[in-house]
Amino acid sequence: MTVPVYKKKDFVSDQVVRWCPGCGDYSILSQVQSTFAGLGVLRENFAVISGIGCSSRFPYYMETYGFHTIHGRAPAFASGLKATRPELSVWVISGDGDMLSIGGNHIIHALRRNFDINVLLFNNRIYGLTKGQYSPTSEVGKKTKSTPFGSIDQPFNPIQLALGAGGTLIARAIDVDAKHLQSMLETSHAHKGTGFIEIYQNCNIFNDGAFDEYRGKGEREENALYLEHGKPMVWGKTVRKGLILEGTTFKVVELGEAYSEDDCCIHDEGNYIQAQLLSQINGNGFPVPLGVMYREQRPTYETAFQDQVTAARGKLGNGDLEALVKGGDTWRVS
Amino acid sequence: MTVPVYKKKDFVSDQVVRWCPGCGDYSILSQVQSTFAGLGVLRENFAVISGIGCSSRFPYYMETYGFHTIHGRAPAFASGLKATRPELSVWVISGDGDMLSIGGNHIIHALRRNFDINVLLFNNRIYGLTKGQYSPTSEVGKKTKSTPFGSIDQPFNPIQLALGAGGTLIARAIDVDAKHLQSMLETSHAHKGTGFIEIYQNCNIFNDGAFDEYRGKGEREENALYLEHGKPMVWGKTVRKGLILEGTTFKVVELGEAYSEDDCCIHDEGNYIQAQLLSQINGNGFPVPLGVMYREQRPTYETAFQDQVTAARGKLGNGDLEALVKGGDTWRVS
Amino acid sequence: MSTTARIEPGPNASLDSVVIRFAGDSGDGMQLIGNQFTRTSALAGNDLATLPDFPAEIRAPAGTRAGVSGFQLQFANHDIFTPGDIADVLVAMNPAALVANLGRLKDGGLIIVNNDKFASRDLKLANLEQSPLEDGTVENYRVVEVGITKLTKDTVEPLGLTTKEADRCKNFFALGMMYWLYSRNMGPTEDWVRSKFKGKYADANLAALRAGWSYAETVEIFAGQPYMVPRADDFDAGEYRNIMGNAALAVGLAAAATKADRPLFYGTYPITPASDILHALAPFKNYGVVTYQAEDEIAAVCAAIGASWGGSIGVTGTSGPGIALKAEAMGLANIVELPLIVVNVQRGGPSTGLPTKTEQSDLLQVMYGRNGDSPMPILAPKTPADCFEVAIEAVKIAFKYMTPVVIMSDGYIANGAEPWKLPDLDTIPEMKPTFAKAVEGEEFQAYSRNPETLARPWAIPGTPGLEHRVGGLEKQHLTGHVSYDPPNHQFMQELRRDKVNKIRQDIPATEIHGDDSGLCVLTWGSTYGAARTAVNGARKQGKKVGHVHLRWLNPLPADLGDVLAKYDRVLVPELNLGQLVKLIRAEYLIDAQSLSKVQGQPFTTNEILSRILEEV
Amino acid sequence: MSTTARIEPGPNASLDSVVIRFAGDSGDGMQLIGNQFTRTSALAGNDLATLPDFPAEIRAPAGTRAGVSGFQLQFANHDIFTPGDIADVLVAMNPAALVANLGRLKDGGLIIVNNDKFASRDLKLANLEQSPLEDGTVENYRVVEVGITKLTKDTVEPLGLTTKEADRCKNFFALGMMYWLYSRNMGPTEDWVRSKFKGKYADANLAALRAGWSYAETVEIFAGQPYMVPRADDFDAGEYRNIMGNAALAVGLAAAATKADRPLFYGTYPITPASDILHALAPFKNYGVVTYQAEDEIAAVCAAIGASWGGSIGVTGTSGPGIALKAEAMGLANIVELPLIVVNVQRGGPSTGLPTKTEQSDLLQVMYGRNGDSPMPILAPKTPADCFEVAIEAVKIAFKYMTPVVIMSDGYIANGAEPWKLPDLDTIPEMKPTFAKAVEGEEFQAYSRNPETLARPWAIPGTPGLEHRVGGLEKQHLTGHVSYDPPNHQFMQELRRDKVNKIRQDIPATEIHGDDSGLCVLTWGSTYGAARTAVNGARKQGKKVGHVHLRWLNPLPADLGDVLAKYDRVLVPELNLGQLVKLIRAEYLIDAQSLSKVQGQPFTTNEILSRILEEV
Ligand SMILES: Cc1ncc(C[n+]2csc(CCOP(=O)(O)OP(=O)(O)O)c2C)c(N)n1
Ligand SMILES: Cc1ncc(C[n+]2csc(CCOP(=O)(O)OP(=O)(O)O)c2C)c(N)n1
Ligand code: SF4
Ligand code: SF4
Ligand SMILES: [Mg+2]
Ligand SMILES: [Mg+2]
Repeated sequence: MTVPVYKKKDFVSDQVVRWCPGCGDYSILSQVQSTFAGLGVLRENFAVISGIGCSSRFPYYMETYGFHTIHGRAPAFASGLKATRPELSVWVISGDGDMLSIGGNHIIHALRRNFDINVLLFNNRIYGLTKGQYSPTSEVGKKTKSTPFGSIDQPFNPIQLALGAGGTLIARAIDVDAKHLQSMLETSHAHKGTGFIEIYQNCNIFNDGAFDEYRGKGEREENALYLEHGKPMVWGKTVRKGLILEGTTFKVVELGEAYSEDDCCIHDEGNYIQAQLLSQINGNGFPVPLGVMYREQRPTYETAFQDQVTAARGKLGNGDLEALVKGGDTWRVS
Repeated sequence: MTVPVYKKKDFVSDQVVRWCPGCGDYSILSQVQSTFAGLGVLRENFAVISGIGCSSRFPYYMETYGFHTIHGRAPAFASGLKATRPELSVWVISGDGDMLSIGGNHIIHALRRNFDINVLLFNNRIYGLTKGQYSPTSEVGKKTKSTPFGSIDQPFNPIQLALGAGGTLIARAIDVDAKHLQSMLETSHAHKGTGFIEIYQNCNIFNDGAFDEYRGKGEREENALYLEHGKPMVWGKTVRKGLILEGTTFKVVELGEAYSEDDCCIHDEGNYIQAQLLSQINGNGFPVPLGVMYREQRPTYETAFQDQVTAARGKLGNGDLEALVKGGDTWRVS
Repeated sequence: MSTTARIEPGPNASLDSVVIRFAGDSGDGMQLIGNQFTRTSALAGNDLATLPDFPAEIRAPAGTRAGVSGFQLQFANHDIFTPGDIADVLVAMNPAALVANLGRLKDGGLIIVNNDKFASRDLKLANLEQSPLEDGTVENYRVVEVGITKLTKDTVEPLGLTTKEADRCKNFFALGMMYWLYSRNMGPTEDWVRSKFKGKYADANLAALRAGWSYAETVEIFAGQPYMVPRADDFDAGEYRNIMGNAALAVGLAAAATKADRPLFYGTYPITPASDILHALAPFKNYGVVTYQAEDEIAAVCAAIGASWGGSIGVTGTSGPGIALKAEAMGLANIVELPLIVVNVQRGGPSTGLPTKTEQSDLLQVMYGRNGDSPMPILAPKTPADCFEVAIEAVKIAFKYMTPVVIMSDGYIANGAEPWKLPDLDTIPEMKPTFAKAVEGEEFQAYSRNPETLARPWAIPGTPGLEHRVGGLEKQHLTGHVSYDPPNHQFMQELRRDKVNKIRQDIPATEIHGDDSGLCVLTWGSTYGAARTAVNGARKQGKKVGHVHLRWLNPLPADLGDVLAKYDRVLVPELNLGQLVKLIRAEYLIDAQSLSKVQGQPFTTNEILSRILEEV
Repeated sequence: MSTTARIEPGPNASLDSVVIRFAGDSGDGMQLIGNQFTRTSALAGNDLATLPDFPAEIRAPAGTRAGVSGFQLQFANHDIFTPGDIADVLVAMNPAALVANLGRLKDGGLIIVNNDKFASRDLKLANLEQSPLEDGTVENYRVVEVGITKLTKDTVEPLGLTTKEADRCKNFFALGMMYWLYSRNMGPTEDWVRSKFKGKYADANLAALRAGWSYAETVEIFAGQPYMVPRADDFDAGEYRNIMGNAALAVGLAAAATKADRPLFYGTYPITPASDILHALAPFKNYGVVTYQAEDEIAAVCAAIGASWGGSIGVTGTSGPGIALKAEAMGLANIVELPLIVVNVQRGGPSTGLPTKTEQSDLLQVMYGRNGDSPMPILAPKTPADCFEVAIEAVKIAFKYMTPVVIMSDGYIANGAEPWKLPDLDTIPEMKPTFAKAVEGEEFQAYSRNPETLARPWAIPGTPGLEHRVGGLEKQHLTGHVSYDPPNHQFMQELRRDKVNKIRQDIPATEIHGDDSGLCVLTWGSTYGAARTAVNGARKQGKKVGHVHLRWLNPLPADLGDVLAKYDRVLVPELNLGQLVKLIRAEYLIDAQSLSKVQGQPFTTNEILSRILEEV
């Protein structure tokens, strides 16, 4: 079957988009629509599954098959679908509350099982839809409607959690960095296994400016470390900087006199420990790492799942109804 | 209040223990009873909370306050209790199914919040109570009642998951190594924060021998690396071996000619990356690390929780009922 | 179409009651001015009732019908029970708001409309071909067109606001006009603006408010004198405040904590329309109230049970989907017999349903939605202010009977407001719980019983000598040890059922409003107001109708069977497909009929009245 | 006390039916020999019914009463419906098993007891001061004491087994004695032993089995000839197998998958007594059946719905506490209108309750346990074999009406066994579902309706041109777009209710067994057998009694009201505190009475019979 040449608009549904003006979700939607057009997948073979939250309205705006499920459970629906329909391109859309608060268990299990699905975590560090309570990624001390004296919970580090759960492709992107986000979406699609992308998303109503240090183009150029496999970890426009490894800790150095790119750590997507190190840094003189933190090849769940069916059919033939009903011993009454 | 001198039997309840003869749970029970006697805590101040599973019958056998709750939710009950009764010594007892399958979300949230509670994960890599299905810690390929053709899910590594969730004290012990287990229990009790102890526990009915490589005394002496803070990572009775760090990977070396203890990695409980490295090894020429993998000091949840109450009372005085009821504007009708 | 509406009757005409509906875009601040008008009217001594009505999206696309946010209030010089079936005045900030709300305005009603928002772009957003101001749509109404956007801009821009910021003040302009029209005192709102906004933003909002007032007065847009709705004189003497349902519930819980002298632990997970209880309780820490935002609803209820086990008042609050998640743990609370308050602020279902709309469709869920027979005491507030007393009663019963108790509120009650006569604090029952203590030489029995209430002792960790174990497996009578004994299970099942039924002794005799023969209108929860008004209406027409309202749904009052037997017929209006009516039919074998409405909206008085008139 | 029991009547006496109860320690293998005796009796052409009865612990302390595991079976030469109220023969492997089961043995019944296990240590474990063999406890029974432990040991030790291993063979010795006593063919068990055990273990078990037989024959312990229970001659002609409920359900689901030619996805989480469905389905992969052990019950049902959305037959199975967890997702399945089968193998509640015991106490939970009005079709098998047909019927209805369907089994059915006449495969309905296809020039409407069934189309991902979105928010009629429109919500709520009621057209006319006047005994689920036997018994005594059994609980059959109206009285025996009886009373306003039993045990025939006799 040849895949038609799609345009972005082929993935725009007829539903009016209902996010607040200025919400970071718009840009993500736009990047997903653009990316889908170029993946070489038949439009009818996309399934976009979400939980509940502002971000989870996403499927309505995609001209694909879409399922707006219940709060926190999107990965579970996706698991059942992908296990039985491995040929579909399955995308899970979720927020930091949906995926990391109520849905925490389903995502860690999906990650260890390694379904070949794509998980987009819209991390705005707040509950948007329920109007501004703190979330499991909100920083300590955050004052919100539910924490008038400041929150006291240590937030999750989503990358670290995904690494701990055994994820096979773990990446980070920013809502408004269109090109990079698109390339992460493509990378996830290409990966055979669960692609987990944390997307920093600005909620301009309840948590405006959460990512201002590295969200704008100018800030990104100064503070974001774009990871590339095999390339040194360097960043900065006005001042070029790099990361070097001392023992088991990263150190920031200025490039120039004392250090050159060659001294810097080379990004190795397959290095779990390096990924752990990268997951730990963010701010305080350190850059925010964007891109693929970790990648590993492992059999996908649905392949192993369907292989057992194929093997059983190969060995036993297609199930015979009569044999099924008879089971073991029978006797006749006449 | 002075604490009486307790004996182990003071913590033995009048309920008949109902585990299969030979079950590893017996030893753990015995170590917990012995340890409790020596902690200097009033008996009435212990609260032992479990979920559902063979292991979760535990509270019935302890002469303390006990709560046998529902499947997977023990950490949530413990959270509510500890938040409101910080002076109690709270112990959560759970199995690999209870805590990592249905209860995965509650444990990762308890770990990030860092309640000062003690979590004992009885990991027998099987569902005992429901008679032998595979669990989230069962190895790939395991044949059980629910996986007659072998399981296909990558298991969780509980240490790695706990590290990913932000745990502050993460340790491992073995059911039958009484002394070491007791010392881990004491360590957890002493730690201000969540003490998470993975205990390898043999289920001799449904998964006998899962830990045979290092469970028996002899095997332990050969294959277990007992971690001690500030001490080199060495082990082995017949052949002494050590771990050295090359870049970001561990290597096993024989001590003697080429290497001495001084070349070996020094265990640093506060080194998160080293803990990650330790969490990754187990078998294949590597030892099984036992003891404290990681430790970190962070404010406990219940302290911050109660501090806000104290601060509010300090600032606003004890709540006045009349002011409460009046709220803002009122008017009079006469 | 007219730009000047004649106002009848003459100068400073006094009215008995008025229903206003504010409608605009979600971003236009309609809830805010609705609440201000409500507060001001309350302070003026009117009786009132409100109905906020907003979309499920945080902000649906500006200008579209999906984005319309409405706020209706009725204020009156007499006792009223509802926000009114139909509005006298509609304030519409854009075309979508106008057309979406016309159906709720009475024929000939007054429309105040912002005609700066009727450009073709605006019409298109509202899915309109032509301007409804010009195509005859508003023919039957009295329309006052005001260029609110421009007038506001002109007023506030000198203060140095951007156009966008200036635009945000236009709701205060509209409010100013309404304050003039109903002769309201602007003082309370002015104070409020000063406390909420800073610097030029405070100034701008105040300026807009006053400009609206002045505009109404000087331009004589209403071509007449303002109205007056005098203070209600059927209010009992006392001190009053205006209060919304969720706030009243929060205050009630905090009051219970104070009276019980126990910490109150509110474990919850945000969900519309229950989240405001969390927001209201969170600052009450000096009352010993602690709030815990858990990872999900299951953790929230489990943590609350953990807190109860430790001797706190464990409370968990949510809406329908959250109750579904809490079901398993509620069953545990039932069998371990610990006090626990479960608040369900119902919304439209099934599933995610209509999350911001009201419904009463979780009654059978809380009654039966657990594995095994697992009886659960249930009570429901009837109005926003009633939430206060219900909260206190629930805590009292939970302690007395050592049982979980469910409070059934709903979106209409939660977000609605009414004047609340402050309670005499001395009448709030003392309810310090008694914790078990070890008795020398006696073995502690965790499942021994108080013969009057069948309550078991509350023995909290930390108490020397009472070490014991509880859990979800069946318990042996008295000892509380695990028991698989068949007759013991039957005994305990019946005991748990009987314990809940014992609560009957705390339920006062059923009150009959109106006639005690003919037709009985039987209601529960928020349906109270519309039903009461409808019954009064029917009785004014000489019909034999009585109104019986249930506060307790489980157990049902002991005398209810006898009360219902007095009537020829029983009608049960509910915002569901017929739930209480099923319980009544099964219990009393009477042919009670359902009046069912499931539209996400409360009953109008007329809907109930017309059905009554059909029946009698 | 006697060591030789006289057996009356004479040689090879033919009996109509016998009830045997095997009882021993959990580790003694009683379930195993119970199942072997069942299988052998089935192959011998008896009708039979079984009742396994085991503790919640994997292995409670050996020798204690808590550790006693029992297995009761009735086998007969005629149609029977229950495992018997009371045993003719008790095989007791230790003192705890003896005393715990005496109450279930008829006066004068035969006891075969392993007297090697009556040392004072054994007595103490059973909480006994004296040996019940010596203190008069067994006076009224015929007791055969056999040193089973020692005899087995002597038999098998030459084969090189350790004492512990030898001890494990003693159940086969006991089985051998029983085979002799009832003249059973040992062949099937011998074959089975050879297939399950290897080498010396197979030899040892075979040796023990034969030794038991020989011992019974040669030592003449029974002092007489063995009995015979001839084959049942009221069986219809055909091929039979012995089957347990969970197995029959699994076979039914796999058969449905085959007939529907769709993959069947069983998403589940282990829980007693439902886990065996998973174990039975897991090997059926060549039938297109896939099983998925999820992280919890919520994930299990969600995954099943995901699979259904993709065009598979999504099935999820659990027991009561798991249903509580699935409630929210079941509500979603209701509003997205996808086929889904939810199996509830009920156990004793509330909460963890009595996990290994049977109960029927989740009917109202599945009926009402979700937020919002969310009607759910429910049907229940009446016997183990009936699970097969119920499974197929559920899938058929789920497809036809595009709806979730709940199957209500219970522990008694799940673990009970009976002979099953294999169905004519051609009579299993074809049920290939029709997936929607794009129609040129027509816009696809995901919520359009089949006027006969009100089903919406099943449009699966991967179908070109049908891209659309579903979800839990209220849907607009026809388009399926999100809609907050009030009348649309009412319309959709009524439509979903009506759709479930439409299933009535697939429910055959209600059958009346026995009289159609007098007393009606109305049952559902596993209560069928005891009720049928009791009604037959009462009718033999000349009483006017009829039996009506419901397969569908929601909707109730269209003619049920008329059927019940024929009777003076209606009695509803249920293993709960009265649940169906509530639905019946509410629906038909008849004074149906509850016969309630909540003891974790099925009804005995006599319990129902004596109540019938009280009533008529
Ligand atoms: C069972 C259940 N609990 C709670 C809710 C209420 N709820 C809806 S979305 C949400 C969290 C939204 O936060 P997030 O996932 O971060 O998404 P965002 O709106 O920020 O995109 C909550 C608590 C619900 N719909 N269902
Ligand atoms: C809600 C719910 N689901 C399922 C069960 C059944 N169940 C009881 S224990 C258990 C798992 C036991 O495994 P684990 O936690 O590893 O404990 P173990 O028995 O091995 O000690 C399961 C699935 C239950 N009791 N409740
Ligand atoms: S509330 Fe925040 S996250 Fe939600 S739509 Fe508005 S800006 Fe976006
Ligand atoms: S089944 Fe396994 S874990 Fe459970 S009590 Fe027996 S040996 Fe222990
Ligand atoms: Mg968010
Ligand atoms: Mg386990």
